[in-house]
Amino acid sequence: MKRRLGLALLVLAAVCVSWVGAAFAQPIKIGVFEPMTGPNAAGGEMTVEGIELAWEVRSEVLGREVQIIVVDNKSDKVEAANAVSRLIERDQVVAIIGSYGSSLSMAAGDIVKKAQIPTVGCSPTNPLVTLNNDYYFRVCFIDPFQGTVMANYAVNELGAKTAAVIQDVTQDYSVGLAKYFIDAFRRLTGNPNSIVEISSYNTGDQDFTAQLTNVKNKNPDVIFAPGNYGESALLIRQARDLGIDVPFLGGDTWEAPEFLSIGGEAVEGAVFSTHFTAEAPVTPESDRFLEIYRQKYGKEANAFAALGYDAYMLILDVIEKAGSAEPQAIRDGLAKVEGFVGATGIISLDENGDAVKSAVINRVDNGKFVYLTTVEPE
Amino acid sequence: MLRIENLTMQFGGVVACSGLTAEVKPGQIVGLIGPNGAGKTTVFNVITGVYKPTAGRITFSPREGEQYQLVGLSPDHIAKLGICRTFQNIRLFSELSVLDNVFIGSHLRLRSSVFSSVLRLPRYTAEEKEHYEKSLYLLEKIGLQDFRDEKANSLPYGMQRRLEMARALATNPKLLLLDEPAAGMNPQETLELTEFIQEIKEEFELTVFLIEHHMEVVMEISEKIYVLDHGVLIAEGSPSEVQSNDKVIEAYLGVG
Amino acid sequence: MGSISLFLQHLANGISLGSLYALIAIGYTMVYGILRLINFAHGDIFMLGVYLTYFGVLYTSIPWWLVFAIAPAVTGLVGILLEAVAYKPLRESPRITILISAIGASFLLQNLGIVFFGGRPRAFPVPRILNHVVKVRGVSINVITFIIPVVTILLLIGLSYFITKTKTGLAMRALSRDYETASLMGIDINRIISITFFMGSFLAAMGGIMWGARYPQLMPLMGVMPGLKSFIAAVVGGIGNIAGAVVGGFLLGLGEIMLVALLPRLTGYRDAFAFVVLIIILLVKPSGLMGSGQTEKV
Amino acid sequence: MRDKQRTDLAALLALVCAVVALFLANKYLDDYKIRIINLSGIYVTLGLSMNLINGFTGLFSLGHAGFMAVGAYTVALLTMPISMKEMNFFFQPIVPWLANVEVGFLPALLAAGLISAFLGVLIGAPVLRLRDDYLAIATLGFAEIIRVVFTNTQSLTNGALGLKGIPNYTNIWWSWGVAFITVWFVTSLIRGSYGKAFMAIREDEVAAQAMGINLFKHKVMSFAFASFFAGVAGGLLASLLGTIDPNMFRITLTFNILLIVVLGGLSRITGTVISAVVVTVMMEALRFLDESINLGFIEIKGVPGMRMVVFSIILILVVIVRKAGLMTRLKGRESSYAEN
Repeated sequence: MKRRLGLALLVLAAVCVSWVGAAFAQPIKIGVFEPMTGPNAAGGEMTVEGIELAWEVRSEVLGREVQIIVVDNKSDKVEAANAVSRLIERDQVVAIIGSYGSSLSMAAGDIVKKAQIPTVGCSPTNPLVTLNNDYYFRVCFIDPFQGTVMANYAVNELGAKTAAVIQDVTQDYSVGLAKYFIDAFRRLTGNPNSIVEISSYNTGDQDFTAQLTNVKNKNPDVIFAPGNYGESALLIRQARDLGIDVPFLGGDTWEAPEFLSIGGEAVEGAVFSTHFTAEAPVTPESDRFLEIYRQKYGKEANAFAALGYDAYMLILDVIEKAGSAEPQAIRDGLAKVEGFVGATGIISLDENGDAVKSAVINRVDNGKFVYLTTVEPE
Repeated sequence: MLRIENLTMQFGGVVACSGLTAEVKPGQIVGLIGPNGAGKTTVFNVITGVYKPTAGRITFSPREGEQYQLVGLSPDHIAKLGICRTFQNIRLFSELSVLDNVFIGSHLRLRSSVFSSVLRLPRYTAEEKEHYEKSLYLLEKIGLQDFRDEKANSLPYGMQRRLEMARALATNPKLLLLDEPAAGMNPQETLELTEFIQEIKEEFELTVFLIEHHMEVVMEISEKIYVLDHGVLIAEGSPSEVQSNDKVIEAYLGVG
Repeated sequence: MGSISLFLQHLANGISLGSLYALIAIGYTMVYGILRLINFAHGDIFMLGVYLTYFGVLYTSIPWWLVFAIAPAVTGLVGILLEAVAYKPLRESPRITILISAIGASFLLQNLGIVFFGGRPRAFPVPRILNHVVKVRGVSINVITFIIPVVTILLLIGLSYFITKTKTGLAMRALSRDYETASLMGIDINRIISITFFMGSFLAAMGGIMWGARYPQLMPLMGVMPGLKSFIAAVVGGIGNIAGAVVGGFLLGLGEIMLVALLPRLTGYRDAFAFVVLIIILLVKPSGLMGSGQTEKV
Repeated sequence: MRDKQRTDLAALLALVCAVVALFLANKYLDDYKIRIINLSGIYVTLGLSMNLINGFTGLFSLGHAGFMAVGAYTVALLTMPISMKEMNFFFQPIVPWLANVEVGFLPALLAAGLISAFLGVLIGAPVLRLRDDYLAIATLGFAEIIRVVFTNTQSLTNGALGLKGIPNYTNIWWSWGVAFITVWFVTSLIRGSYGKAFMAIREDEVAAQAMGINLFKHKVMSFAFASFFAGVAGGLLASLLGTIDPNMFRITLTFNILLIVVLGGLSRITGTVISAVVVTVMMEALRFLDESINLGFIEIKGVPGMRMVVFSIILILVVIVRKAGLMTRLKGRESSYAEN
């Protein structure tokens, strides 16, 4: 009898200890849902590289271990919703990072809002992502800003009077940039007819000669062609083959090594806006990021890795300041972010949860992305 | 009942049937014979609307005072008018049960809509019951009542032939077209078949038009026989008339 | 740019795209002619051919022109394997069954591509001599655009010779006419089908290499759209008819380009064009422009 | 007679068990698992609707993604609050006749089904005389055309930007309620005279027509029912996700449903239901094949895409193993009604 009681006590004690211990030592879980397969895989991969790097740099906050859980959303909306739901329910994460691809982020929107789990997007630039959602934030600027920046550049720096736009009509990103570029370009030139041609293609298309021939016929000063780096590189190649030699302008998706390898000589001189450049580190954090990125991956960092890095660091910073890793505390902290020093710049989040920060303009020179200038938010 | 006038059917340059004129009177059993490749099945295919003839008229009058031009009508329309057939190379719904094969035969007489079928409204269930009873009756008639749940293609050949007939009967035809019903049967089965055809003809008040190679069958039951050779009608008349026709003998013996 | 040279430029673009469709459609139509089977995986075989060439050029010391011959041959072997695994066991089955197997095979190849080659695109190593621009009267043309139709036509001639003059070719034709008779005549059906798949896949890979040279971006899903469009080209020309496939390919390529050229407002609808053409052809003349109709024997 | 009563009783019992199970699941399971259960229900509906056309009627159609898209957009545009529409359509205003519409979920779902069915008839009428592979490719083409059109009609669908803020009406009761209705509908249809006529068409078109079955009418009917349920399922999916865009409705989606149908067995109702649930759950359960596995603090890099490789291999294996038997049903099941 005695022995049995002793045993029971022992068990009880063991349970208590492990329970209490667990409560203390339990890692803070941060979920990541990114496209690791499917058409958006490249972007997802780059982003996750940055997040993993950040985790290596800082894997502890408030004296607790931080764990990141990466789930593939397969570049698919249904899968993205499942992935996020799984992170919340099964893995009990306190915050989520993701996703490359605005439509995938939007699929997560309702779920994180309902579960009240704060989520930070790295690069979804569609304004709809954070709209009407108190739990969605992002560390990047949004399409309206980016489109306007490029129109400014075209008019003020290149002195363009006319422009043609070629958009990927299946990508919200491309359609969005195109729209804001067109509006701004018309406004800046004061000429409603300054956009001489608007042409469309679909993701996955490989032949753009017909569209380009039409564009060539209109003789624009510049061509704005935001889209996936693969399609864009092919497009520019074919444009050069057709004898189109005006500058091509694009957006942040062009910042991928494949843009250079697929585009080859043709993409020389292509100009695009992005979040970050390795050449002109904007903050001390940028230097640090660049250095460790080189160490770990043996190559130059890109904007998506930097944004992934920032998203993670931002969440940890908020947790530390709030002194709590409760989802609600993190959300409240995120809503108040002001002047966070990230690798991609000084980040402040506005009332929608969107980052207000500077954009960088890069150009392809000799097979490399070369920094041109920084554009501050208005 | 059925009048064929100047029927010509060409496939590309090949003439399968040329200038055929024939008539099937109500209540008759009429035979259509001829050597292989004479164009007999083509005639059936044209009557039932599978092919549209190159030229000619086919008039069908299921009842006194009713007349329909069959040329240009679709096979299902023709079936609804009251002509049903069997196939030379058996075409049963092979993966379906024996009973279902017959049951499907009565589908064209169904008046209820698809929604009353899904909701199983009384109107539909009453009809369905009637159709099943009739199907079972027909199965009994052909002696397949014990095989009703077997798959149609699991039956032996002779049974499949009979099943095809039961299926055709389920459509309530006025005119039944039988394409070589005795093919592949032994003499005993052939004899039974002959009796069976006569029996159903009486019971369902049918008119029968049949293609057959077994001369004993055709000669026994036909009131009138048409003989085709290379798509051309070479003889017509009563069994005895045809049997003694020189052209027919030539065609069959391959002389000339 | 004058309106004539504008038109000529569009024409050149259309011929260039069309000859690629034609090249892939030949293989499609060959396999269909023999097996009456839409080889859904044809587009993915095409993808495989491009990747094999890519690895051959970049990771072996074999000169590129030799790789351009070896890689399609290897792809041809994969085609034989594919047939043996996914189609041969089903030869007596209903067509729907084989079709599903074909879809499964296509899916498998795509996903194997993702697993082994990664989801990120790669740049196809285009040899210099295939890639420079010539200007003719204001019309810019990349040499590859000249090469592709030439390759297509050479392959077409070779193929016609093979089919009409060699014993195997004759057996193929017999097989495509009448399966049973052919086997009664003592034709080794399995061997002929294997050869057909080899050639079909070889041609797909050839088309892939040309495609890669013209549009130097490799992705595991790159075969889907070209595959579908080439199939449509084959149907337009009359499936089973090799000359028809070529005609269909050119028509489809020209049609796509001219749609954009003449109705620039509809550029976003360009991908739907091929399908619209397909449906119209199927409804108006299902046997295709150069095919002969077949009626079912009752 | 007894047979029929027994089957009905068994069905009723199964239904009661399922309802109780759903009730318990709804009460005790977390959102993630409930989401999977919801998806399973939607896939049951999709699988059965595809099986009706591909399995029972023998028409190989690959247009499901298109009909789902139509249903999804119908539900989205009809149920979205007016203010949400304004927010979504910040590029180009929505067409005026839709701007101020907001209806309940049930009428929206019905509208989704009816519009899909109408489109099914419209598309089916011309293409259903094609057979096998031609039909497959033509329907696939239609689905692609629908997607391309939806991508380009900015003021109707918001184009590539997609729609967000679709009210989340879909819950276990909706998704499985619709699934049960579909099961009942298809079962009842197939047991009746019309369903048998569909199967007759599958078995032999020439013979079916000779037996007086109007091929066109019956094929279009089957196609319309299938499109109806595909549309409803699309609507349920839209409301479950809360956001849609044209890119969701690609060929891959149709292939996923095809996978379910083939694994469950063409013309098999129970099989389809089971396979829909199993495949949906497996898709999630097999995630470990793709992702990095966390063993303590060491990560093993998973291979992205492995999951789909496994599924494709299963698909081919099933097809090869079942061969001709892919189409057959258990003997005698359907004819046990003879006695009533």
